[in-house]
Amino acid sequence: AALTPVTGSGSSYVGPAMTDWQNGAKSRGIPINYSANSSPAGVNQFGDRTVDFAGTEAEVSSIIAAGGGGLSAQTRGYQYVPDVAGAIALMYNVKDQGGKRVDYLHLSREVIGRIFSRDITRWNDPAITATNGGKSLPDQPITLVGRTGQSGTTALFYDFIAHAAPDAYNRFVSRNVGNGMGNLPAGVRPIQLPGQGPDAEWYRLLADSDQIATTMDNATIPFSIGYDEFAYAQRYEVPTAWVQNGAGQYTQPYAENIAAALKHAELRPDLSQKLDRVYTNTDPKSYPISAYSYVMMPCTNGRDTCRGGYGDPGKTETITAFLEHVACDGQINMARIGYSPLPPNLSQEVMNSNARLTGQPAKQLNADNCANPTFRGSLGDGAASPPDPLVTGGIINPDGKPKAGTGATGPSVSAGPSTGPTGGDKTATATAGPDEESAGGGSKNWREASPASYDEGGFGGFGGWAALVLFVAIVAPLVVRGVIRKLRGS
Amino acid sequence: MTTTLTPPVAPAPRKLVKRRPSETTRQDRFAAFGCAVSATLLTWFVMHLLLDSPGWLADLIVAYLLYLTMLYLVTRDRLGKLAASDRLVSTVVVTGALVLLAPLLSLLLYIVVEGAPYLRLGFFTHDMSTVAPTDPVTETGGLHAVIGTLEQTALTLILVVPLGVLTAVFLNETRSRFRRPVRIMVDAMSGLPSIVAGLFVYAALIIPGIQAGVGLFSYNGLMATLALTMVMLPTVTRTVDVVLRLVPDGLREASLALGASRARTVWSVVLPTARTGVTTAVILGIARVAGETAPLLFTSFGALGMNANPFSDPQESIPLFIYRFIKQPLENVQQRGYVGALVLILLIFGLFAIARVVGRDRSKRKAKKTTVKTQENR
Amino acid sequence: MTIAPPRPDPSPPGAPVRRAITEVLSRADRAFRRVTTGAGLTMLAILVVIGFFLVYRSGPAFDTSGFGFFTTIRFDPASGVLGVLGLLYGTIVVALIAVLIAVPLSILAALFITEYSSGRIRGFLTGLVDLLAAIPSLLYGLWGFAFLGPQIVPISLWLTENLGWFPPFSSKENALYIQSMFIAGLVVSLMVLPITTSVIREVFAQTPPGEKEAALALGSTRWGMVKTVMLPFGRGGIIGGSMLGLGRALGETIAVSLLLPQVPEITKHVLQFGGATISGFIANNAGASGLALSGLMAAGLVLFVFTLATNFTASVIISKSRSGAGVDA
Amino acid sequence: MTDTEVSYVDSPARPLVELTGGPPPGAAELESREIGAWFGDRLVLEGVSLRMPAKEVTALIGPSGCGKSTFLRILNRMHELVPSASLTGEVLLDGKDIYADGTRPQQVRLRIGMVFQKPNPFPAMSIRDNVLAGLKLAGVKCGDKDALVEQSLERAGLWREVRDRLSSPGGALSGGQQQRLCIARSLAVQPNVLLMDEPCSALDPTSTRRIEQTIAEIGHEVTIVIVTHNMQQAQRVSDHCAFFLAAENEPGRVIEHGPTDTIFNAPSDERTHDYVNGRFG
Amino acid sequence: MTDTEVSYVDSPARPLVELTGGPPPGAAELESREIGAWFGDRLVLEGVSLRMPAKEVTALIGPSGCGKSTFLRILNRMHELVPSASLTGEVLLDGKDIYADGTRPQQVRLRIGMVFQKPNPFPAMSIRDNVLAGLKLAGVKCGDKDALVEQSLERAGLWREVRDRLSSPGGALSGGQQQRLCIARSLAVQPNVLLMDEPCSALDPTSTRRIEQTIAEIGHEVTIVIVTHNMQQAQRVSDHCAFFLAAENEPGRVIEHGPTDTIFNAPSDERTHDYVNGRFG
Ligand SMILES: Nc1ncnc2c1ncn2[C@@H]1O[C@H](COP(=O)(O)OP(=O)(O)OP(=O)(O)O)[C@@H](O)[C@H]1O
Ligand SMILES: Nc1ncnc2c1ncn2[C@@H]1O[C@H](COP(=O)(O)OP(=O)(O)OP(=O)(O)O)[C@@H](O)[C@H]1O
Ligand SMILES: [Mg+2]
Ligand SMILES: [Mg+2]
Repeated sequence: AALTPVTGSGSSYVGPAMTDWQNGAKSRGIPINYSANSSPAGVNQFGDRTVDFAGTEAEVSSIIAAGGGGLSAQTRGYQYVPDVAGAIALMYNVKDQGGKRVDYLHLSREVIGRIFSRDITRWNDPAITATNGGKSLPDQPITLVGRTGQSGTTALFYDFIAHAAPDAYNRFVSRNVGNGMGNLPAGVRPIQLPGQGPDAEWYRLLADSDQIATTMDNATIPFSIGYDEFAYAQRYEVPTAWVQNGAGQYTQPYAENIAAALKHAELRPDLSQKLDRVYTNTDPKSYPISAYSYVMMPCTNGRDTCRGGYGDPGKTETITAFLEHVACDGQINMARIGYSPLPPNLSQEVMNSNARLTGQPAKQLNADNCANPTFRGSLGDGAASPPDPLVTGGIINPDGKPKAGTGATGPSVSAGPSTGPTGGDKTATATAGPDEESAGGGSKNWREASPASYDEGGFGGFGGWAALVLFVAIVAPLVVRGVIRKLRGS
Repeated sequence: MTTTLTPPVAPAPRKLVKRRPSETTRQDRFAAFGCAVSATLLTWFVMHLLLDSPGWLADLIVAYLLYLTMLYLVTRDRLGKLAASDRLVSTVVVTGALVLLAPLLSLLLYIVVEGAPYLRLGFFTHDMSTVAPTDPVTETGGLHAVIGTLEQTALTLILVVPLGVLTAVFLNETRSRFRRPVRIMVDAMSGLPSIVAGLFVYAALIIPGIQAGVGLFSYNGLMATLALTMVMLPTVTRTVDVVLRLVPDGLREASLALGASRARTVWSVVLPTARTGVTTAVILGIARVAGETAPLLFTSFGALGMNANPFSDPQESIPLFIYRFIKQPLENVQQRGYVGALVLILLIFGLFAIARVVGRDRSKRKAKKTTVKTQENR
Repeated sequence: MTIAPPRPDPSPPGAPVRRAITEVLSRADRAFRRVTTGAGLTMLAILVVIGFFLVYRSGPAFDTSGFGFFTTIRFDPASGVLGVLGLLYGTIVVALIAVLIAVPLSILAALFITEYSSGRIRGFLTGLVDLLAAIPSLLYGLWGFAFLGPQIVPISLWLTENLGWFPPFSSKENALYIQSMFIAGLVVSLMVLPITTSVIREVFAQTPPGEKEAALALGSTRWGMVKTVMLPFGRGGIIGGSMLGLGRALGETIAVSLLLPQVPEITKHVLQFGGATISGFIANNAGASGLALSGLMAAGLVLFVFTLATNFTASVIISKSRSGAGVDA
Repeated sequence: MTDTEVSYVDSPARPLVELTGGPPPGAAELESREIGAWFGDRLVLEGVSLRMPAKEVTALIGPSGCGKSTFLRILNRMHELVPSASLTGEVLLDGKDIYADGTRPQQVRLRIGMVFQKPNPFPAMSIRDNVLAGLKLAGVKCGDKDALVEQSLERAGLWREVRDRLSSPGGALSGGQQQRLCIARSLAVQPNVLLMDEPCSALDPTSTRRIEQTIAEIGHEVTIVIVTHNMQQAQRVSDHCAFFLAAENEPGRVIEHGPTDTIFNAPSDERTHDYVNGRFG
Repeated sequence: MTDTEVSYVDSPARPLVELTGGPPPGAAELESREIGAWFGDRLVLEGVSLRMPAKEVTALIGPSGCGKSTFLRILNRMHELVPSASLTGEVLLDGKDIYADGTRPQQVRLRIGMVFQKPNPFPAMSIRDNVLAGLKLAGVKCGDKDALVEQSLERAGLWREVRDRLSSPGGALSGGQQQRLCIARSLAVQPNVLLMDEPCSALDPTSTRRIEQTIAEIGHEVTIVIVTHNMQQAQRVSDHCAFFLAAENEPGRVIEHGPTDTIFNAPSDERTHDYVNGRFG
């Protein structure tokens, strides 16, 4: 049967993943269109019924609290469907006493919570010194960097903050009720940061994730720390903080760490995520600030918020097929492009969501009918984390406890064998290779199955010459024409 | 008083030597060169040896100011105050023109450097629907975006050209009492922010359209066209208006004096005469519209795959293509955006080249006319 | 062939009566008039529809805030506070900075094109100015953020340190100099340059050659001629061109949305981080719905009216100036 | 009036090519009665009554700004194209008022052709199309267009020079040729009267002489009214002459009119005498 | 040469107001040697050698387009303002080539004033400022500006008419007054030579006569070169006359020159005879 094209819009965070999924879907004849602008926009458009599904990290309640709409989505009815896991990294730009850019920052969850609630406001705060091998940073105020306007990333990050340092967070929120964050009911997280007031003085808001990463990369904001999707940190090789997890270990948000953390993710009845136990996960590998991104789509039964599916059965067919692709084959590449694949239980939840839309029994996924690498205990390419410089430098123990007697000297930048996440990336790729093999072992890898129409392209391999040829193609006729005219004229 | 006239010089068979007296003498050029050298050295001395220079931009500014001062003083000493201020202003004016050049070149260079190494002819032969984010940049396919841009621009033209030209004719060739309000409205419309035009189409047409299930009023190329029309219409109308004003009244009178009606005069004389100018105006309008991004986000929506039908389903265009990729966290995906930007620039260059060729004949004629005019004025 | 009867002439000699000239229109002429008037009125209609739509959609916002919409700095739908003042302030400041930078440069460029260059260079520059106008705003924004911004920071620093006593340049300790209205204005000025340059150039080109030659024949230098003849003559055009540029700067969208934090506030320090403009703010929050969207529409309406007023003033000034130069876009 | 030495017109006696929808054949007499003209509220012309006999050349002379052009433009209803312009009086074309109610200006202008000071061929058209422009613009039909083009260009004395390049653009000719092209264009619709407003003042001496010869030739077939600043030219080409003068802050008036010889050699008004003898103007 | 009936100049014998930085006092002789001129690649003037004696009036006559204006503009280096223009030959001002290397055109133009066909006062300036414009523009200093204004206006025959409204704008005068204002403006810097390009052709008879009288007066103090189309005017105002002519597609040349009487009454060239008697042009 011909599938009706389906459109979605929303989160820019899942943009690259959506591109990958759309490609995969296309190779199976599933017509999907996704336009990445922002989570709230997606939810609103979904509510206005101008798109068929939304991609979002922010929840409807947060959007309503921010006064930016969301009500229409309630009217239409929705369910959240997790589609991929990711993590928020802390990028920072701090110079130590010697004027060298610090690249080893280690922070505990509580300290992060207090920093972003503006409870800790200076870099030489003892709480920060304590987690960095006892060496204190300069006595400078902390400038925070975040996203302007409404953003799903802000929602995720402040959910973490709310759990990491509840008191400081609550004070922060109540201080800023009238400053643009909105009046937040209990359990509802802000999607927007204060634009004014004393706290806003120290918050630098930038238009998008890319700007945050570039700014941190250029070190234009001195003594600052900001939150951003980890993929941007990798792209610009910006120093990101090591975050202490429930086991006391310091980790960075590589796929394996995200996956480890999200093993403890719980889903509320509406499938929205409850991450309390992720933040406190005691798996030594877990990275606490991990979360899922959702697809928001209608449903016919099984939830309070379900108010009916699509009028067009063709759309139902398309989107269920698409989500099935997302749940399984779609996860193969995720670790490689900066996400972490869904764990099996959530892949199964995707199928359950489909069932809620169609009213049919859910398909049960297993390692044989689903190519999601997590079904085989792997994460795909690019999943492993680099070693901790403070550990390799012998300043703290692998369990996160400071080594006795090293506090006085403190770490030096060159202490670690790798000076940034990239170095580790390479090892990660190397070790992850075999996993990838097993994941794509059968014909499951859709990429392998798709016709390699563009492989050589027929034209490849002459670099910037293409531009030149094009330019000449445009200019040459004009020149020839001019010459001919001149000759004729004289 | 009778011997006032020189005896005629013997007409020797000589070859006439053209002289083209120039305002600047060799001494002037020497002085300028000397000032430039000494300003450079002084800057280096002051900024780098005495002070800690904050950067090349500051150096440049200081050197420039020093050069101006020296040039002024030297010229004043040689030729007096008036000549000195003249020289000063000439220098400033020339720099002003260069300053105009600098950002453009810098911008172009930036985009070419980022985009050119990855541009392949393959860009024009396939779309993005089979290209994964992890694929190399050279695999980028933009056919769907190019087709979308071409179709949307063509549709925009179909809407804008008749309406714009007719309105310009209305403003120029009739004596209606609505001329003034219309002219004000055209002016006002050119101040309509493009994002508002996009929002208008989205909120007034697309939302009700999709809810009512009217296929034509949903995300598609046509809706983008409508938004672009609102952006382009005033620009084209105003430029055509100016071009029509340039048509000499003598031609209109000649036509009327031959017994032509107003309509015939416009159709057979005014518009053909202004044709090249109108074409140039339209092409420049296209160039501007081809790069509009804001109003497209909510109207044509964008797509990864080919959609050659502008009347249904989302359609990509080059600006959307750029916008989609240029901010993403993967390096190769970002570079796809720059490849798109390069193609857009090339497209605009191409349009400009065409506009220049089309407009050249007109400028030649105009040049002739102006010489005739200056002759008369003497 | 009858000779028309001589018409009685009731008026006394010396005060002849004017004849009414009746013009009988042919069918083609009537159709012509209808079609062109139709086109003109369509234009009117489009604008009126947009205007009405904006008014209609912004109704709820005005209901919520009343007149306070114009006096409130904050735009905060979360707490039900809608105000356009902060946005309008940023819009105007950015536009003014843009115009203040663009106009002197435009005058110089226009002077160069009309007076100081010849033949080929003149054509090249004229084309270049048009080309500058066609470069997409998005690219300007990217370039401004990634390339220009960092270059400007040291200059902002320097200005703050040395001209801090001058209010717009004064700054707090630990202030940040990226994403300032100054940088945004600088980038917008590049987008304004083409229009102001072409208007001013056109006016300069219309300076009566007789007056120019008169000045030169008196032994004036070129600058003397420019000062006594061209600048006074072009004054109307310069003012009008600046206003037109202002109109364009007010509406600039994508680039500004990337170059400013888009937080509505009144930042006195133009070199310092902060600021928002109406169109940029709309672009950044375009996904809103409900009251927020209505507030954005209201802000759009304010901008629309504001630009309308600016453009209108510009065309009045240009048409009143001695040059009577055409306004072209 | 001087006679032409060389005839540039090849066959003046040949019957004209037939047109349908054009003006009635033959020359017509033009007469103005008590013409006055305003621009806005400024009266620039007053009480001009003048008869311009058929098949003869009438010259209008006078210093700058005295209203000659205005008068000429009133004669074929071009005056009303100026938004603020108004007028009084009557203009009779073969006895019929061209300003009568219900008269269509197009019809009037088709019968009364006009040639302007500055040659203004249509730059977007070829020479041939320029000649035929009047037909196309006024909706006149012609069976044999080629013959009409040849005949009109011959009458304007331009045929020999351009017959090989009829399809090159009209703007590519020299000034004098352009002016003759404009004359040919006016002649193509076979008007009854031809008005000329300083047709030679933008031209070089040679071209001027050429045009004067053309005028002399066609002056036997159509009524011609010509404005000129050049006394010698007026003497050379015209049969009748009218001298216009406007005192300071007064409207222009006809001071004297009559046969050219009389005006130049035995004027009755002193101002005329002064003017034709170059005392002023 | 006619003599003036009424002297409009109140005190021609009074010594001139002193200037510093202006041209050297007195009239100067101007001489052109083998001047040729091009516009682009088109030669419009060839082999013009002419001596214009100090304190006399030389008239340049000839039909339109023969290069009179071009020649006049070469005499004070205005020619080079046209982008495509070039020239050959020498122009000697009191024996010194004004085109010599290192000579600044501003200096030349300060010594050789110019009055144009269309009056072109600076419309935004007051009458007084218009007169003083030359000083300001050329950087000439003057101790007693009021005296200079009065004297210049007197020499141009305008003082009586405008002395009560020196601060009203220059554009508010009538055409003839504007032209005299332009003459006053040129005279204010006390040039050695004054060039006039058809100064009366845009004026009414009364103003024309006024200006001719002015020329006659100042002709005793500065060297004047005047272009005119009006034979009578040339006869009335000039001491010497040069007749320019350009054959078709040929550059303009001086056909004949000499004292005005000779040129008009006993020309040696037939073409001159034809021209001055109105046979063509
Ligand atoms: N369009 C117009 N609007 C207002 N006044 C005008 C207009 N055209 C002409 N005039 C005025 O009408 C008067 C007569 O002008 P007209 O052009 O008829 O004179 P003319 O005799 O043809 O002069 P010339 O010999 O210079 O061509 C002049 O004073 C002129 O200023
Ligand atoms: N700016 C110019 N560019 C090109 N050709 C020019 C220019 N000015 C004048 N000419 C040409 O040079 C020739 C001489 O012109 P010039 O103006 O000197 O003649 P003139 O004798 O002053 O004529 P008129 O009596 O009409 O003023 C003419 O053929 C003219 O076409
Ligand atoms: Mg006239
Ligand atoms: Mg001349």
